[in-house]
Amino acid sequence: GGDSDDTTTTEAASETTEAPDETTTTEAASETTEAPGETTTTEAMGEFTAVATCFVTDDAGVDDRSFNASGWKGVNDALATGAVAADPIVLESTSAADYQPHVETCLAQGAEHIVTSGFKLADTTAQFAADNPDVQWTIIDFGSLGDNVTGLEYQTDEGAFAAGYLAAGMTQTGIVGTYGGVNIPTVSIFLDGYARGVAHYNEVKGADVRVIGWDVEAQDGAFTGTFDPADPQVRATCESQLDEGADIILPVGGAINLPCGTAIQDRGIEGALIGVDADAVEAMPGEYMDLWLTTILKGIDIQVQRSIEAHASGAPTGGSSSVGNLENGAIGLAPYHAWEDRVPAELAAEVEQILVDIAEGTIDWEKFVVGAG
Amino acid sequence: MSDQPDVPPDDVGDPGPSLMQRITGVGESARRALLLPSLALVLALLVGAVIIMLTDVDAWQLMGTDAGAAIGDMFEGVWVAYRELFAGAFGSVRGISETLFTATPLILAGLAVAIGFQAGLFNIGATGQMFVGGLFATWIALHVTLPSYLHIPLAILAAIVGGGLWGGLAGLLKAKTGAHEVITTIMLNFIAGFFVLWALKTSAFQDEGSNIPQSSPLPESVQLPTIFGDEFRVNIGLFIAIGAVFFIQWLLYRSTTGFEFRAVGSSPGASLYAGMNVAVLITLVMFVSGALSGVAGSTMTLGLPPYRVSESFPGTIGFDAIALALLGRSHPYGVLWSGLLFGALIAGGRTMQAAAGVSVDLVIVMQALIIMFIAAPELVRAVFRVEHGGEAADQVTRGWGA
Amino acid sequence: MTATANPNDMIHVRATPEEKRSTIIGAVLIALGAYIFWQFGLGVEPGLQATFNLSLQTDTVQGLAWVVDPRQFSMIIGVIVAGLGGWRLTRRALQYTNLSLAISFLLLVMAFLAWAAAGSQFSLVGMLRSTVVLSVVVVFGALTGLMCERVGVVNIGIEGQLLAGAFAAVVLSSAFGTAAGVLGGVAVGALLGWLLAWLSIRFQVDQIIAGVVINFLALGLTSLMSARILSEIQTLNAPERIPAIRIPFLADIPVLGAMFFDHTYFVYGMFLLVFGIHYGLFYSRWGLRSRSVGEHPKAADTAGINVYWVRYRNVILGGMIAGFGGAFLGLAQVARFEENMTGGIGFIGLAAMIFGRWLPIGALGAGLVFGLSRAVQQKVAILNTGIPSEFLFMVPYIVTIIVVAGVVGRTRPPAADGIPYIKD
Amino acid sequence: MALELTGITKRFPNVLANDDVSLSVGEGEIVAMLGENGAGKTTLMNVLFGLYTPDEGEVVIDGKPLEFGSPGASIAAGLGMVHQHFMLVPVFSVAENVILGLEPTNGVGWINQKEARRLVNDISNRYNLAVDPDAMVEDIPVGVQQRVEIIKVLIRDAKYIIFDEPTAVLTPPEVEEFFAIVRGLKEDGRGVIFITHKLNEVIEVADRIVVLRDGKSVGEADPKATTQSHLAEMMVGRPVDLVVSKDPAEPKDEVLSVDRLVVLDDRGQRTVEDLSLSVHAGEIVGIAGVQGNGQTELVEAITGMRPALMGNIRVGGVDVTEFTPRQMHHLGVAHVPEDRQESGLVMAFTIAENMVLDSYYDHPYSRGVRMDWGVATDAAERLVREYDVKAKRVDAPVSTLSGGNQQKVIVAREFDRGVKLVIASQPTRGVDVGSIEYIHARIVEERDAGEAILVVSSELDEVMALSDRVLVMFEGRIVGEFDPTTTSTTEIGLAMLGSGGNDE
Ligand SMILES: Nc1ncnc2c1ncn2[C@@H]1O[C@H](COP(=O)(O)OP(=O)(O)OP(=O)(O)O)[C@@H](O)[C@H]1O
Ligand SMILES: Nc1ncnc2c1ncn2[C@@H]1O[C@H](COP(=O)(O)OP(=O)(O)OP(=O)(O)O)[C@@H](O)[C@H]1O
Ligand SMILES: [Mg+2]
Ligand SMILES: [Mg+2]
Repeated sequence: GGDSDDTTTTEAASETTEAPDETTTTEAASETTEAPGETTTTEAMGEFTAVATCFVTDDAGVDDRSFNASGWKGVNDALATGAVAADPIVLESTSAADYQPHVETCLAQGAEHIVTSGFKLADTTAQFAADNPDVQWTIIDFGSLGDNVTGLEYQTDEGAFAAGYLAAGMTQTGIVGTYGGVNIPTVSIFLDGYARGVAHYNEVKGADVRVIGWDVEAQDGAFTGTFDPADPQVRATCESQLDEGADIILPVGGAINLPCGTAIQDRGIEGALIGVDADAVEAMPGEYMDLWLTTILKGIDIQVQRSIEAHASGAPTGGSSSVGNLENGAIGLAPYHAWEDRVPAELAAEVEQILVDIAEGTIDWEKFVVGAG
Repeated sequence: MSDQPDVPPDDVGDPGPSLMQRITGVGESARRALLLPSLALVLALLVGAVIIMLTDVDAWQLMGTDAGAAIGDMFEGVWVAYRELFAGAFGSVRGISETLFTATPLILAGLAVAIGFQAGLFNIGATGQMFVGGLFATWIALHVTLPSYLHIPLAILAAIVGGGLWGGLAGLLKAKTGAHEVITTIMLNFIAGFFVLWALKTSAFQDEGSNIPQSSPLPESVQLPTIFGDEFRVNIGLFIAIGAVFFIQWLLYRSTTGFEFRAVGSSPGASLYAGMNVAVLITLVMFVSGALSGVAGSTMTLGLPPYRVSESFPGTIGFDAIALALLGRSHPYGVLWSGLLFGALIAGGRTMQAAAGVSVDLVIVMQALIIMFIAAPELVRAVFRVEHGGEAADQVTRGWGA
Repeated sequence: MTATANPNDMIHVRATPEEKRSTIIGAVLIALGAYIFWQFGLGVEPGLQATFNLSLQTDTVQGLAWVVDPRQFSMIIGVIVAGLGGWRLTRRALQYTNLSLAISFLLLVMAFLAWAAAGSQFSLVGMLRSTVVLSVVVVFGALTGLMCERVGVVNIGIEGQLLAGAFAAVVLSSAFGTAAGVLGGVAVGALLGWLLAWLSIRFQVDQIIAGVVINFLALGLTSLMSARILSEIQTLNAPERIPAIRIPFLADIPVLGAMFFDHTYFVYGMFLLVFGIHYGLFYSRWGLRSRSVGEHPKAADTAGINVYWVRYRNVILGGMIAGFGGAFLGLAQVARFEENMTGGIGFIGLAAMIFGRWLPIGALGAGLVFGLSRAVQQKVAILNTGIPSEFLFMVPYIVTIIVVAGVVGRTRPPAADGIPYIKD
Repeated sequence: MALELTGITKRFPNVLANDDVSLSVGEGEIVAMLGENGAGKTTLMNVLFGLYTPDEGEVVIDGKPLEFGSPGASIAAGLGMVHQHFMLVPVFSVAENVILGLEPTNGVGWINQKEARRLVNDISNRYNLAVDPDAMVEDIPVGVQQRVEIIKVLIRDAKYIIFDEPTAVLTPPEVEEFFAIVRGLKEDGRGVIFITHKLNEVIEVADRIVVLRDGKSVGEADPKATTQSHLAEMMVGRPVDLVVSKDPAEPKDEVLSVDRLVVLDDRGQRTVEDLSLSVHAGEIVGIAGVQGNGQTELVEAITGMRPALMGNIRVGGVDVTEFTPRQMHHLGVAHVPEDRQESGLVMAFTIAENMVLDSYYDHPYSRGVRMDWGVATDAAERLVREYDVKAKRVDAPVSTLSGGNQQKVIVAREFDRGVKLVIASQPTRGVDVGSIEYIHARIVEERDAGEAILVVSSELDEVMALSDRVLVMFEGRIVGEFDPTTTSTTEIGLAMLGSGGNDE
C-alpha cells in the first residue's frame, strides 16, 4: 500500500526547505492568461523543486466530481509535471470538525503547500496560514487570505452568461432550463449568469426565450437538494424541466447532470446539456458525449496546478486575490464538439463576441457577487 | 433491559456493587464490564485488519508478480494503519485533545439517545435537535453582547431550549396523536437541516454583503474556552458533557422524574396505573433528550474553531450517537466510556487516513463490529472460548408498541 | 355515536375519541377551506388562466391540456373543503373522517397548483410520472420492512441493505454484466437479511441494535471499498444502465401510459411485488404462516410451524427486496455507485411502512404520497412562487409528519414485532 | 397402545421444574393431573408437546419414541394440546386459526377458503362445538375460543389430547358441557390428560389421578376412592383449610357508587353498558363473570385509568368521574390490578422501587424532585417482613420473585396506607395456595377495619368465598345480585351466561 512513504515525504520536505531554489522565479507565474483548456505549463521537469503537497477537501469529499475533484486533479497534474513531491496527501473531510485536524495533520506531515478546497475552509486556512508563514497555501473558491495564500475565485457567471446566450440561440422549443444542487453561491452563480445571458439574448434579438429553474429577482430556483446523482430526485428535477418543454439544460453540481443526460436520451428529444467546471466531453462518461453543447469552464485544476508550480519554481503566487474570469482565462467556454456543425456560424460568432465583450467589460450587466467572505 | 437500575448501594444493607461497577456502571461484575468490551474491541481490530488487507488494491496487483512482497505490504499496511490510529488518538497531547474534543458532542448526543431508550423512546432525531439547538445558540452568540461568563451560559440555555423544543415536538406528537417518534424525528431531521440552510442565508446570521450560507464569526465572548491552550481544540464543552453524564445519572436514578422516565420506559401500563401522566412524560423525555442534543449542537457551534457556523455542523454525530447509546447500554456511564472510545476512533482515524491512506470509513466498520460483538456476547465467547456467562442478550429497545 | 336519550342531566356525557378527532379535523378543514378560498382563490388576479398539460413529448397523443381559472377553481375547492369540515363537525358518519382528510389533501394540492400556475402552465402528467418514480425506492424499503416485521423482526437496517445492494449491483454489473449485477444486488441484500436474522434469532441481539449494525457495516464497507478500490479501478464503477421498457399499447394511453407503462422493469417489479405480497399475505399459506409468526409465534409453533425458519426466510426475502431496490438505485438512475448514495431513503421507507400500516398496498400509498409531495415541490420550484427552495425541500417531510399524526395516528404493529422468540 | 413418559427432568436456570416424572395414558382413558401453581404441570406437557426439550427422560407413543423439541413431530405422533394460555392468533378468523399449519391449498399455495370453512363446520357439527368460522378470534368470548382450540386439536386427529387447565375460564354450566365433550373423546378411544387444580372436577371426570408437587410426581389416586381433602393434602404437602373464615359483614355508609356508567374498550366498543352499583364501608362486594364481559374496563374506569363515556362515579360523595389515577390514590383508593406484570409492577424495577411505585412522588419517599432511597428502602424492608414476601433483598428485581410473592408486593403496597376503598381485580390469579389463604385473610381484615372492598374475579369459587354480596356481570351489565351464603354456584353460573338471574 501507500504507507511506507511517509518517510520519503518528510525527507523531500526537509530537502526543499533546506535548499530553496530561487532561480526560476518569474516565468510560470506571469503566464496566467491562457485559456484553462490548454494545459501548456510544463517546460521541463527539471525546473521544479518538488514540494510536498497536501490537499484537504471540504465535507463533500474528494470524489464529488466538482471542485474537490478538480482541485485534486490539479494536484495530480502538478505531480505529473514534477512540481509536487511523490505521494501527495489527500484528506477527506466528513464534517466541519475535520478541517482543523486535517490541516494540522498536513503540517505535521511536513507539507510545504496545502490546498484547501472550498469556501468552508476559509477561516481555518486564514488562521493556519498566518501561523505558518513558511508554508504556501492555495484555497479554492475564496479570495486570498494572506501573503502566503493564493485565493482562487471565479467569476463563473461570465462564462454562464455566454452559455445562456448560446442556449437561447439554440433552443427549438423556446424554453431552456437550469437547476442546481443546493442554493449556495458557487452553484447559483452559474444559474444566475445563465439566466441573464438568456435575457440578454431576448433583449438583443427581441426574442421570448423562457428560462425555467432560476428566478433572477428572488435569487432562487430549482434545486435537487442533493449532489448525489443517484438520488431519483435528481433525474426527476431534470425531467420536470423537460416536461415543461425545456430542451437545453444547465445542471450545476457534481455529476447531477448525468441523470439529465439519460433522461434526454430516454425521451429521445433533441436536447442538449451544458457542462460545468472541466470540459464535460472529456470528464464525463462516453455515453453522454453527444449531449454536451458546451461546458462553462472553471479552471480549478489548472489554477491549482499553476499555484503549486509557481511555488515549486520558487515564485509563489501568495497574496494574490485575483478573481478568475474570462479576461484572465480562468473562465471560458469549451468547444462545441459534437455540436460544432449544428451551431450556426452566426450564433457562434455572436457568442465569441460576447466573450470578448465581457472580458473587456463592454457589456453592462449585473454580475454575481463572488466570495464576499 | 437487564441492567438493574442501581438503587444507591449505601442505602441498601447488602454489600453494594463493587468499585469497578460503580465506576463503569455497566454490568453485574467488573469482569464482565471490562472483559467483554475489550474482547469485542480486539475482535473488531482483527476483522478490520482483514478488511484493510482485502482492500489493498496495490498489494493485490503485486500479488501476481511477487506474492511475498505483496503479503508483506499488506501486513505493513495494517501495522501502519493501527499504529497511526493509536497515535492519532493517544500518541500526543494533540491526539488526546482531539479524542476528547471529538468525544464531547458524541457523549452529549449519546446521552440524548440513551435517555430516550431508558424511557422506551427511540430518538433518531439527535441530528435535527443539534441543528436547532446549535442555531439557537448561534443566534444568542451573534445578537447579545455580554461578558463571557454570562454569554456562554445564555447561549447554551438557548441550545437547550431549541433542541428541547425540537425534541419535545416529536414527543408531543407522539403523546397527542400517537405518531411514532421514529418517523417524526427522522422527518424533523430533514426539516431542521433545510431550515438551518435557509436561516444561515438570512441577515440574522450572515455577514453583511456575503451570500455564503454561513454565519458571521462568533464573538470571542461566546467561544467555549479551550482547556489546554488555544492550539488544542478540547474545550470546556468536555466538562459540560461530563457534567451532563452525572446529571443524567442523578436524574435517572435519584430523582422522581427519572423514576417516572424509567417506569414509562419499562412499563407504560404500570406507569399509567401508578398515576403518572404518560403523555406529559413522553413529551418531557423528548424535551430532555432534545435538549441534550441541542447542547451537543452548541458545542459544535460555540466550540468549533474557527467559530463560524456553516450548514453541516452536526455531521454524523446524531447517528453515531445511536450506536454509542446502544454500546453504552443506555447507561450514562456507559455512554461516557463509549463516547470516549468513539472519539478516539474518529480522532485516530483522521491520522490514519493521512498517514496510512486507509479511509476513515474503516472506523465506521469498526464501530459496527464493536457494537455487534458486544450485543452478541456469545459470538465473542465462541471466538475466545470464554466460559458461558449464562445471561441472555440485552433487549435495550422496545419495538413499535405505542 | 349518540347516547340513548337520557333525561338525567346529572349524568356526564363525554365525546368518544373518534368524535373528538372528528371535531378537531372538522375545525382544521374549515380553517383550511377558508385559507384556500382566501389565498389560492381571492389571492389570484381575476382573468388569469392556469394550464395543466396532460401530454409528454414521448406520448402518442399530443397536446392534451386542462385549463382552469385558478380563482374560481380554488374558491370552489375552498368551499368543498370547508363543507367537508362542517360535515365532520356534526360528528356524523365517523368512518368517513380519514376519507374526508384524504380528499381535502388532494384538493388542497390541486388548489395550490392552480394558484402557483396562475398565468402560466405546467405539465401535470410529468408531475404524476415523477410521483411514481420518486416513490420506487421508498416502496421497496417499506416492503422490505414489512416482510420482516410481519414475522416479528424489526428491520431498521433497510438503509444499509439498499446501499449494499446498490454497491454490489454496480460493481458486479460493471464486471460481469447487468444480469449479474441485479442478481448480485439481490444476493447481497439476502446476505444482510440473513445477518439480521442470524443476529436477532441465533443470538437474540436486540433487533434495533442488529439493524444499526447493518447500517454502519454497509455504509462503512461500501465507502471503504469505494475509496480504496473503485477509485483505483474505475472500470468497476461503470456499469451499463438498465433501459426503460415501454409496454406496447398501454404506454399509449394518455396520462396513465406515461405514469405507469414506460419504466424500467424495477418499477413494474415494484407493482408486482406490492400486489403479490399483499395478496400473498392474506390469501396464501405463506402469508397465513408468516402473519401467525408475527402475531403469536408460540401459537404458530404449536401448530407445527417452524417459527425460526419462517423468520429467517422472510427476513432474507425482505433483504432481497432491498437488494433489488438498491440495484434500481445503482443501475437504473445514473448507473454508478456513490458513497452513501441512499442518503436516508431507507428510513423514509421505514416510515412509509408504519404510515402504510404494515400493508403492502398501504406502503405503496405512503410511497406515492411521499413521491407526490416531492414532485409537487419540483413543479413549484420552477413556477417562481417566491417560496424559498429550502422550504420547498421540507414539504415531503412535513407532509409525512402531518399524515402520520393526523390520519394514521396510533397504529397496531404485528403483536410480536421486535420480540425475540425464545423457546426454552 | 399408550402414551408413556419416563423419567422426565426439566431444569430452568433457577428452577427444577420437572424432576424425574413418569406418567402413562392409555387409549380411552382420562388421566387427571393435579398440582399447585408452579408444580410443573405445564412444563411437563410442553415437553410432551415439543415446546421444551427435557434434560433427561423419554416419551414413547404407541411404541415409537418421540422426537423432542418439535411440535410438528408431536402432532405427527398423534398428540394434541389445548394450552393453558390459548394458542390462537387474535387477529385471525376462527377458520384461519384452525387450519394454521395444515392449510388446504390449491396446489400453488393459495388457501382454499371454502375448504377451510368446511373443515371447521364438519368438526363443529360432529362434536357439537358451535363456532362461526368467519368470526375474528379477538371478538369471541373465551369459552368459544376454547372450542376453537378443541377443534384445532380434533382436526389434526390427535389420539392423545392434553387439556391444560381448561376449566379455569369456564362457567359451571360450560364446565358440564366441556365434560361431555371429554367423555365423548374418551368414547372415541382417545386418551385424555386433563390438568387442573380443582379437586371436585377431578373426582367427577377422571379415571385416574396423578398428583405433582414441586416438579415431582407424589403419587396416584383413584377418583372413586379418594376425598377432596386427601387430594388437597397431596397437592400442597400439608393439610389446608379450603374455606375463608369470616364474620358476617356490617355494612355502613356508601363509599363507592357507580351510576349508569358506559365505558368503551380499546377498540371503541361499549363494553360497560349502563352499569350501576354501590359498595358500602365494611362489606366485600364481589363481581363474578366470565372474563371479557367488561370487568376490566369497569375497574379501569373506577380507578381513573380509562375515561368514562357516560355516567357518574362517586367515592365518599365526591364525584370522581373525571379523576386521574393519582387523584384516586390521594382520595384513599387502593387498586390491585388484574394483570400484575402488565400494570401492577414494573418488572425491571427492584422490589423497593415497586413498593413506592404509586407514592414515590410524595413525602416521605421524596423531597422535591429528589428521591430518598433510604426511606424507601427501609419502608420496603418493613413491608417485605410484614406481608411475608419471600425475598432476600429489596434491591433485587421484582421479576426474580415468584408470582405469589409478586402479588404480595402489590398487596403490601396497596393495603399498607390507610384507604377507604379497595378495588381488587383477580387478587389471587396464578398464586399458590399458601399465598391465596394469606391474601384472602388480608382482604377480610381490611373489611373488618371498615373499608369498602370491591373484588372482581373470574374464579367463581373465590368470589363466593370472599364476598358478602355477589354481583354477576354479563355483557357489560350487572345481571344479578346474590347472597353467596344462600345461592348455589349453578344459579350464579347461569347468570354468568346471561340467562336467568334476578334483574333488579
Ligand atoms: N420458561 C421458563 N423459564 C424459567 N422457569 C420456568 C419457565 N417456565 C416455567 N418455569 C418455572 O417452572 C416451574 C413449573 O412451572 P409450570 O408452568 O410448569 O407450573 P404449572 O404447574 O403449570 O403451574 P400453573 O398451575 O400456574 O399453571 C415454575 O417454578 C415456573 O416458574
Ligand atoms: N420466564 C421465566 N424466565 C425465568 N425465570 C422464570 C420465568 N418464569 C418464572 N421464573 C422463575 O421461576 C421461579 C418461580 O416462579 P413462578 O411464578 O412460576 O413460581 P410459582 O411456583 O408459580 O410461584 P408462586 O407459587 O409463588 O406463585 C421464580 O424464581 C421465577 O423467577
Ligand atoms: Mg469517502
Ligand atoms: Mg400451568
